[in-house]
Amino acid sequence: MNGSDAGAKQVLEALLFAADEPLSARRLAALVEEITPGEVTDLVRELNADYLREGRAFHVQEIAGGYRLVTRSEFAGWIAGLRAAGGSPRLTQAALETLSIVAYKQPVTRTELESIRGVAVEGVLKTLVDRELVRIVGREEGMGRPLLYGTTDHFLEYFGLPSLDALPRPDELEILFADRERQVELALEEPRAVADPGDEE
Amino acid sequence: MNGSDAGAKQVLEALLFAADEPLSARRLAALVEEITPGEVTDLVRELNADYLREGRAFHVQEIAGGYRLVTRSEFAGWIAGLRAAGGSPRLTQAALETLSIVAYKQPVTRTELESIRGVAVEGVLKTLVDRELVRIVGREEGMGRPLLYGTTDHFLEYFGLPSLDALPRPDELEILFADRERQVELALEEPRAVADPGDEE
Amino acid sequence: MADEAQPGHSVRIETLDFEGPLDLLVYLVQKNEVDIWDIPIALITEQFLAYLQNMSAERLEGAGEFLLMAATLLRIKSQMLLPRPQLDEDEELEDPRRELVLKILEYQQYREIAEQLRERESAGRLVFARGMPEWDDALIAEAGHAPPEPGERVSLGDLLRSFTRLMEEARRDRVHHLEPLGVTIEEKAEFVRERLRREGQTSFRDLFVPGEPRSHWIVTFVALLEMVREGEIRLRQGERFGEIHVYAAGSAA
Repeated sequence: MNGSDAGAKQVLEALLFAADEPLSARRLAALVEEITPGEVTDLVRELNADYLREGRAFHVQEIAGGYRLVTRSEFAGWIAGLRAAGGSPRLTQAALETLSIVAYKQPVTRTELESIRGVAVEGVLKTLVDRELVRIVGREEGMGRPLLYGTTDHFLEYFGLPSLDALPRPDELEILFADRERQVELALEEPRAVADPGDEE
Repeated sequence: MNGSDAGAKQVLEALLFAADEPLSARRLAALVEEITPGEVTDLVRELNADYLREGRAFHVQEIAGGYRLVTRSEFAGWIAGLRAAGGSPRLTQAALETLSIVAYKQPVTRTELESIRGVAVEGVLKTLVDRELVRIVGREEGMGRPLLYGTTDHFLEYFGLPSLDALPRPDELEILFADRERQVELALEEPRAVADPGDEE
Repeated sequence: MADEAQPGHSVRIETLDFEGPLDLLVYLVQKNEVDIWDIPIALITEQFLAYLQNMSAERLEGAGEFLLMAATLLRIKSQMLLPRPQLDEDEELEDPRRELVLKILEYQQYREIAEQLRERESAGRLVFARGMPEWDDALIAEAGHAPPEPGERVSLGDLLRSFTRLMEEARRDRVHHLEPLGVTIEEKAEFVRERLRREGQTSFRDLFVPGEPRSHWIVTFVALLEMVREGEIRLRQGERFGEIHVYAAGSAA
């Protein structure tokens, strides 16, 4: 590594340290200047190797399409003492179930959510929008043009996911579906017409 | 340095990293447990020596009231870039309220905005126009021909909306954001399905 | 309604809380260790109804969904009892339980995902990102850059909430000046009783007098909920979101 590389790595570290949201490799590359997103990824890897070797209490986490610095989980107990007020409350079972459906079926309408869960979801949906885990992504074509909902970047952050592709899959059930009822799998993946925002103006 | 010291130093680092205010040696000692404020001061000195040797982009700063982790001043330029270019967007409460009325009532005059908010909005309106969230869309017919305001394309980007059309209608807003009393009212308009199982037996 | 649990196959479930009728069905299927593709519908229906009978009054709010499912179960049960028609060789008989089973499976799948999200939520609570390092502003200013504008970070949710609140304030002001409440739940209950005495039955919608203040509608609605809970009236609906009819509990519907 030459001196100029070391400089870029330091700038990268300073940016990650000062940011209050995950930063994508592309954005970091633009901010550091004269390095590529690929080089950012390499430098982040080097940083994490440094932190591990030096026994730092934090590391770079890949999350929501970007990178951010977080403490290692073994220090949670001490930090909890520091932040006595506690963060946001845990989500309820109803909220988690609704969120799971939004995550997999997005864009999805309230009616679809209610038909799968078998209960009204308006209160839960309000909580999820309030907590910025779910957002309005458009309207469905056709009758009544109901609002369509999808997940946010904060959803990925909240659950520590690098991207939507990293969502957990319920393996056992998938096998069950594949064996017995292929139709259900198809119904789960049915594509949807989304209003093209370009047309509306 | 023995193993137990290394542990305390790491905990100290985790606490300084996660804190959003300076922490005094006394408070840090209480949080780490089983070390004295004097030992905290020693460990902080060790941490700073580590950071210097390893070329970290940050260090522990001692200010009135305690210690905090900050980036080294030579990185201030890059961090300013982080804040400026697409950093977290910020709006005051007054701007937000005015913007929400413009969004729903557009095209709207300044007088209408003031009658809804009950305060002068001239300054706020100027900020919103400066930030390209609101623009002048024309003049009203009739007396005085006052200017009419509406939202911009940047407004849509800012709030992640595919189009103006995706802004929830007032009836949909009630579902998402009404308080409890209003939800009872809504239930009136869209009665829940209630069936009587007794009949079918 | 009997307070005692149903005898026979009944499982003691009255102390548990369920997210909805599907949640309850998943529980019953697992508890009884039955094959999801060959659900003993009579047994499950019986246990489902037993749960409904023990459901506390406070949960009446969500009871509609449970009642709807109970009706579905009873319909499937009666279809299962029908003699099977003769079929041509290439025709297949649709199992009356099939649609329900697919619904249960789909719901179960999302519940499984919810559980995994719960684990991730817990793991996420163990790591801490850095808070907004406001002290960097001085450094940034030193480096010749303007510090960022102060204020709240806003989202679409903030914008929508802001508008809703403003509109509610405007509405509340009007209500307070022009419309004192002036009606009690008991008065509205008597109004419903009177209507039923006169006409035998009535449509739900007709009980809300057009032009009446919204606040009166709320009182009517609460009165109806009370009357359903007391077993004084029954509500019936032909189809989902269809017209709801109100009957006196004693009348032949």
